[in-house]
Amino acid sequence: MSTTTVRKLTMARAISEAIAQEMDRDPSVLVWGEDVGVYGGIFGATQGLYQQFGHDRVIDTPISESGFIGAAVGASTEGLRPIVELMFVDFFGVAMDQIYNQLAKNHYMSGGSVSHPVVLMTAIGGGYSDAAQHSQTLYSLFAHVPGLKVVVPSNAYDAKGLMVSAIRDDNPVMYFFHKGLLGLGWMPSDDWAEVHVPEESYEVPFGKARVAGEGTDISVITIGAMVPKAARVREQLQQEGISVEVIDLRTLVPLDKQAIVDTVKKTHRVLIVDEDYRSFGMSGEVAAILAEDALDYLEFPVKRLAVPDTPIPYSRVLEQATIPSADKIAQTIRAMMN
Amino acid sequence: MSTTTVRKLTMARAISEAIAQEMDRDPSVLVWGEDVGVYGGIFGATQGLYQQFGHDRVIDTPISESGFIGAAVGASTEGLRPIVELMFVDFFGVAMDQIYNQLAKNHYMSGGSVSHPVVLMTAIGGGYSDAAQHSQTLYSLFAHVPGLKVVVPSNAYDAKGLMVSAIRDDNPVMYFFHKGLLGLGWMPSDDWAEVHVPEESYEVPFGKARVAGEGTDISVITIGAMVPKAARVREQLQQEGISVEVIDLRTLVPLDKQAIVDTVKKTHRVLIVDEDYRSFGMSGEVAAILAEDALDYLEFPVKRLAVPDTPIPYSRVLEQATIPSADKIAQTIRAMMN
Amino acid sequence: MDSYADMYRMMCLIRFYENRMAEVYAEGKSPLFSIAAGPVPGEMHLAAGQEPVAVGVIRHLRRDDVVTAPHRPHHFAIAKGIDLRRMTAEIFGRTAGLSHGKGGHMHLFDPAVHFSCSGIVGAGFPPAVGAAFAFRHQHRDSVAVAFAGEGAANQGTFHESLNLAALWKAPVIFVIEDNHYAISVPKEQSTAIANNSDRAQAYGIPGVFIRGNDVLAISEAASEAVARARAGKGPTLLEIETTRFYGHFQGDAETYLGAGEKEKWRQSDPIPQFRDYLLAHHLLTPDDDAAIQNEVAELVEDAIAFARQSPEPLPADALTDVFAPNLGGK
Amino acid sequence: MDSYADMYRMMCLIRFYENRMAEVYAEGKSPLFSIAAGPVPGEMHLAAGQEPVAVGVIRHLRRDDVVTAPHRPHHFAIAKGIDLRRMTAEIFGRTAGLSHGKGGHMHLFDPAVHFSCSGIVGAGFPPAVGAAFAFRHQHRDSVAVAFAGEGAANQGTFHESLNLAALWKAPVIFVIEDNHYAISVPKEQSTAIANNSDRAQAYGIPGVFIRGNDVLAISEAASEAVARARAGKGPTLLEIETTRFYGHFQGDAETYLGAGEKEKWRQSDPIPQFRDYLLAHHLLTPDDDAAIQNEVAELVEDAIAFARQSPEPLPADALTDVFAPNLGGK
Ligand SMILES: Cc1ncc(C[n+]2csc(CCOP(=O)(O)OP(=O)(O)O)c2C)c(N)n1
Ligand SMILES: Cc1ncc(C[n+]2csc(CCOP(=O)(O)OP(=O)(O)O)c2C)c(N)n1
Ligand SMILES: [Mg+2]
Ligand SMILES: [Mg+2]
Repeated sequence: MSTTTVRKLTMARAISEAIAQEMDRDPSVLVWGEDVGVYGGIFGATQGLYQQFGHDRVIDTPISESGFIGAAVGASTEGLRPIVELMFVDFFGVAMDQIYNQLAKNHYMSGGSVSHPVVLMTAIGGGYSDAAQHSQTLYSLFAHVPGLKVVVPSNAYDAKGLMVSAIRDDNPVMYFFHKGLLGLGWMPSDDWAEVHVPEESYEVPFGKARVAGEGTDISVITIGAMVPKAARVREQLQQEGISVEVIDLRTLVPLDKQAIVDTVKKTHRVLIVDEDYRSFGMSGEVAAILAEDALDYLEFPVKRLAVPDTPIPYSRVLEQATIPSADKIAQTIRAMMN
Repeated sequence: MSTTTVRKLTMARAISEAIAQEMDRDPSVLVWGEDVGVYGGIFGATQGLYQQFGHDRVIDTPISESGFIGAAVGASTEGLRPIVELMFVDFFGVAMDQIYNQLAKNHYMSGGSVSHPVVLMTAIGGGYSDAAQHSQTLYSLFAHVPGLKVVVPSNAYDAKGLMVSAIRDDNPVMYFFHKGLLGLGWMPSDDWAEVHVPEESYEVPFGKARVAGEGTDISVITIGAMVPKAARVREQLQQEGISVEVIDLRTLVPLDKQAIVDTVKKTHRVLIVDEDYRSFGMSGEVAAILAEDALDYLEFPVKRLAVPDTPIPYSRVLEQATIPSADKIAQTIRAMMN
Repeated sequence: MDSYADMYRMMCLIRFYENRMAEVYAEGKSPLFSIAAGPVPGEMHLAAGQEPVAVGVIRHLRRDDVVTAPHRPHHFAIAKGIDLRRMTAEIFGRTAGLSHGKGGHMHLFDPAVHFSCSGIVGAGFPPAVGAAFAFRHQHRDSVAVAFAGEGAANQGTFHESLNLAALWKAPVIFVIEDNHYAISVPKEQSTAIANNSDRAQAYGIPGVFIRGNDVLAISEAASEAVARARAGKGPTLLEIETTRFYGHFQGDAETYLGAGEKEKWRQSDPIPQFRDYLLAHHLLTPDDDAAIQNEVAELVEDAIAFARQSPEPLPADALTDVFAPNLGGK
Repeated sequence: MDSYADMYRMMCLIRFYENRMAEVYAEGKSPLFSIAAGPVPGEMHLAAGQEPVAVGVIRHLRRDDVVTAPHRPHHFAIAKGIDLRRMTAEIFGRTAGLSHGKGGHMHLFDPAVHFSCSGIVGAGFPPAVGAAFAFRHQHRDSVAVAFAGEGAANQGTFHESLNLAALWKAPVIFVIEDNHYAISVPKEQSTAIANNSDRAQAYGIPGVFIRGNDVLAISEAASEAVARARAGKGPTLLEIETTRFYGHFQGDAETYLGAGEKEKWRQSDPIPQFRDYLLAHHLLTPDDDAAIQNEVAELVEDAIAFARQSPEPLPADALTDVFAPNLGGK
């Protein structure tokens, strides 16, 4: 077994490996979506699966998201465990009813008699000029409505373990992979996301945040692609004598409130960094938890760095002005330390 | 003119009167949606309009929400100012792409060259056992995505003035009317929402919260149907010597941050009451603003009273356990005052 | 396959149930009607008059076949063999209900008979296709039936689901109940062509329109469609003309109806028509009929009594069942 | 109505534009291809090979007629008479762009010629119906055309929009570009029937399939459809067979294509075919052709030069244009 040797994987490979291992383990696991077959998924999340498992278990669909996401509702009640890909999260609007009114609520509305073990995986994030309809994160919307677990990995190790947990979970799980973490080659990718990934299958539990870097002066609470950015800033600011703790929430539902409270008890200062829109979303929820459960430990006003409630513009200059950058994170922290 | 005489209207009548007066004033204003014609709207928001303006301007549509909401995108670029009814906000999932990716973003994506003067009005709220797919509020979802103004009246006076402002606004406005405020007769309704409404047309500006009741001990920040509930609790607690200030936000986008900060400066204690789901929504955003901009004035942890992240259950007992009640508001305030 | 007399019995059971529901729903709602009052609050969509659709189609189904139903679900649920006591307790919002009071009349789920419904128009099409896909994938010969009103046939999910089903040769039957209205909107104002069944051509599948609310004609068309699906030959689209005896929901003043329209429907009541046919053909005696009337009355009263005596849920129950415990999965 | 030579000229302009865009897009992306690099980052969907669809249809449109286009919009935009300089500057993300750099290649808006597009598949159908409804309501004889790929015809908006348009007798033409693929998925795997034009029967409107990527056949069918719409006779559905000369987007390895498929398409290039036809019929001389090639090259190079010299936006510009100022409305 190669668990001892260090095997680095891109996040895309980690995801497809997790799916392949679960499909091997459990014949009821299937994959469908647009271009998930021969093409291997536009972002490689299903690379090789079609070749390994064939068209009976890896199925290209028409561009009918309500149809094929809704199909997972009925298929899962009849014994399948579908993994469905929504190519970009930006497209959720054509299928949201099946996602939030059926898939998410049937367990509750049935008093627990119906379950939907379904993984809905989707690509998020900007940074490559794909403009307003192909660059969003939007996970806050799915975290707001009840009945969906919300998973946002920041690196290949978590990506594999969280995908295994998602597939084995008996609930609908929204699995958001950030395009800028996948290591695709044709798309800029943060190489900090490419880490050691054990070959054998393992689970990363939901609802357990990760301390991505310890610190004592200030906490950066974040998720997804902002985690490696914050971790870089942490190293940079160490030179300047600022000790930053970075918290990777990993999942928004369930949310690790204890980790949020614990870190502020330690640092008394919090910056929330989010690639989603600023208002009425993730950054607000984390700040609210601080104001409710950790007010006495907050020695300084909470700050939020997120997309400033504008659509994501196309131009490189403009896009960089909307999506939080390492520089902006560093500047904000410096300002908060004075 | 009858402006001096006190004329009380139900909120449903106030809304249909506002629409009728604007349709009179501006021939480019039309109404379409399901059952808005002969039926007058399931919740009476278009009562009498079909009789007054005819089927050319008040149009019953098929059950094709993406189609007829998307039609407002194209119609508004060609000179119409449509008011479109989405019968229940709960149905947004079948049409969200046209709402948030097209209607909301075209102005930005076109660099300001295209505008969509469209009002999308929809019914929200529970309290009458309509269960998980017909009782939600969900305004936080629309406040999270950029490009939509979000309006939630709490009484007939505001309902008329905010509707007039919405129709005259050159942007897409989501107008949420709460079923429990409309004064429908066949549905329980809070009679505090039935107030004096001037006959002549007037605007209530967006982004200006209203102090629904002054107080010095604690602030309740809320919106929509929770406003009259909080106002009742305020009177009740006055007897007990607790002075409650009630803030009616009126609109979530734009949001009156100043009013939020001003009230906490005065009372130093805040309870946020919301009929939407608790997490990642309105209550979180308001708490975040307090933690960012008013931390020093917060002498006690912020508290939130909202739907506890469960779907709305059918049974009366269960529904009452999920939707914030006057009793729960009062109890929470009492607990916060000790 | 049940006999004609059984079909008649089932139609009577549904009718009696719906009529009693109308009465039960009215309890506590007079003199002033309030949707929130009484032992059964909320919306109430009754299917009296539409019994032939449910009975004519579902008699060809097995327990393991799937049915997805819309907001007007009672006739389908009863014909599919749902637990009548627990269904009724659910409509009363009690702990003995199928969902312990969490679902209500638009959200009836009985996995034992593979029945579910949804309050969102058109939402039942994709899940039915998914269930049918699962059957094909698992080499089971079960089928799925998606029922919906004619108003639902203009929802995007109709199109996406029929295309997917045809592509996948999924064993699914789409049944459109044409009761002429979607709330207040008549079919001519919502649908660009006369018969939704003609839309089958857009997917290369058979489409059949069945006139006259005639349970035997419906049964014949359904038998072919179900056989086709079981044989792996793919989906069928049926549209069935029927009549809505009550309003869209209870409390609907129906001011939008044409003069005499309702009376015309009521006059061509499918149940006496079918009874007369059975009597004429000696497939039923007046005594059988009397016995059936007594039996269905007992069943319905028993279910209502069961519901009434079941305890109300506790407030704390509202917080459970948001997520399933991970027992099997892991 | 422009002449055949003008149509040829327009097809050459589009082709030259797309070929140059392929080169411009490649700038800064070698030796290693990166979607984010170079003067034109992001996705790039080119329409070379599909010129006949845009030219054959849009030649029948006026400036005040509406066109909604999909993610592959250049040929439609150019044929509709969009400002080529500002369109190109937009694709370069510059301040002189139609959207000052906020939109990009999938979000081209030019109200002066009533052109818009969207990156969401199927999203252009409802807005076209809405524009056509407005024209009818205002008693204007303008029409709207919604263009989309064959993959978009399986999206729910297709169904809802065609039904609405037929009901409303809206002056709108739905044009499906069948280039055989939706990214990697061939039409046979996405569409239950051979021709989407047959789906017109589901709405009681005319449907025509045009084979062979032949601009004159397309123009003939379109002329009838546009005349019909202008005369208030309602919508038409056209499906036009065409060919995609580049990948789905630039950088697409196209491993999913059948052997020789691409070559076959390239060999039946509609532009030389049309040129030969025009030469044979003396509707064009070799000198005309040479002049046209020079002219379109100049236009495209001028637009690219204009774009290159236009300044980049300032970071602060990202915060403007979320909401329109309320000048007119109030
Ligand atoms: C997506 C969606 N839009 C609108 C509604 C509101 N609504 C509930 S039933 C109904 C009419 C349905 O008509 P039809 O499909 O013919 O069924 P019927 O009521 O006639 O049985 C409408 C518009 C809904 N529940 N879901
Ligand atoms: C609703 C939605 N689903 C998926 C996509 C991703 N996507 C972009 S283009 C495309 C293929 C479109 O194929 P077709 O309609 O045939 O147009 P073509 O690219 O062939 O011109 C897909 C799946 C999208 N943009 N929107
Ligand atoms: Mg109907
Ligand atoms: Mg195509």
